[in-house]
Amino acid sequence: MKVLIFGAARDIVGKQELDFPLPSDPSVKSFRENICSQFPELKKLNALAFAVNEEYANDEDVLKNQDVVAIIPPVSGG
Amino acid sequence: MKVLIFGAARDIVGKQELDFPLPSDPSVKSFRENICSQFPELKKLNALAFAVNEEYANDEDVLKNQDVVAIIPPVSGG
Amino acid sequence: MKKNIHLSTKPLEIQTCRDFASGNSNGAECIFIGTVRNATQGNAVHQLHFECYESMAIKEMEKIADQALIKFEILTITIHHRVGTLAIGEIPVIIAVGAAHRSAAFDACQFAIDTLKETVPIWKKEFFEDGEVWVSAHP
Amino acid sequence: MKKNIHLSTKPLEIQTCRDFASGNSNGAECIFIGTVRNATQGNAVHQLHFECYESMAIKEMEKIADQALIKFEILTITIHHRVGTLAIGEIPVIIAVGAAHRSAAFDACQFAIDTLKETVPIWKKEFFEDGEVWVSAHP
Repeated sequence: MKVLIFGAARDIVGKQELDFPLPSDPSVKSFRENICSQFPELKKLNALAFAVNEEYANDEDVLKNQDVVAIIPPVSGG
Repeated sequence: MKVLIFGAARDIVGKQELDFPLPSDPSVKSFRENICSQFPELKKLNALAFAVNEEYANDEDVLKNQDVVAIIPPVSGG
Repeated sequence: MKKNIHLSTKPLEIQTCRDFASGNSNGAECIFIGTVRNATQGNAVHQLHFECYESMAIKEMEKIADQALIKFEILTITIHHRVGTLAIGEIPVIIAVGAAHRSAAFDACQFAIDTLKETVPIWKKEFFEDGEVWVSAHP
Repeated sequence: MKKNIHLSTKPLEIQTCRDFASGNSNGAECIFIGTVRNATQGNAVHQLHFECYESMAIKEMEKIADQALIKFEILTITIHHRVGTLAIGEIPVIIAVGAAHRSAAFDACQFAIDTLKETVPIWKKEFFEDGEVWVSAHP
């Protein structure tokens, strides 16, 4: 899976983009747990949302290999 | 008293300005009654407010000869 | 300058209002712009004419600005009103509010236009193809 | 044109937003302008940097405009957001709403900026004399 990383999360991961293996349980929740265990600083953010193919995703949504996942720290536009 | 007349009221009275005698009871209420009996069409307006020396007046306010009274039909600015 | 009040026979300018409303402590500006609509209750409006009781209108606009500065956490307020004859699309009124935070800017701007329409001695006559009418004057 | 959405690295222009928002059926326009404040919680801000997830940010801004057009009796809505580095006083966001009546214009404009700040994937970093911070990222 292609993973895009923005803002404070990008500073933690150190990269704007990652190739990440599809979790054996391919839910967003499982992806969240995997990425947070690899980069524990992500847990210190106020909140962490995920988008799949440019739409906000729920924990129970199922990921596929060709999905583009985005890690979305608290937004602060405007 | 100098009386200024605006908007729909001016169209009824036919003048922008009148000299009007101080009523024997010099209240705004009494002035209202006098001016409305002289120009009965004023009673057909949605509302009629009065200002004395550029401030909105109440019925019980007392008029003096040197006051400038304004007849204020419903405002519609903006 | 905290407030700026203006009655004008010339076209109103948004940038002029913003220049008064903006400042480096502002994070938010809310601007209300009234425009002359091409119809009222289905009747085509050709033009509008605004007349005012100038000295009192300015006093009442000043009162609105003062009240807004007390009631809401805002930094600046500008109220400009046009008088005379206006064509469709022209601007009778601009209210610009500057504040540190947006909700105060919205609330003060809405308070100012709502109050202006209730208290400021300005009268609008609408011209239709077949006549003219003082707005809100008659039931 | 009912809605106009724009993400730009160049300075935003109020007149451009008004040009989209205005029309002869409008009687009211409400414009919200965000500006870069010179301080946050007492700390002097030198500049801001906005980054965005561009394709998704545009989708989310489109959604806000569509929702506003459904929820409120408005005729037009324009949402322009700036990205990149901004100095004090510069404009990160302009939202302009045109409507026949003012309360819908105010409500839709406030809805749009409130929702934008909750949903649109744009991130703001504040630069102080002694450091920088992603706004709202950490408790």
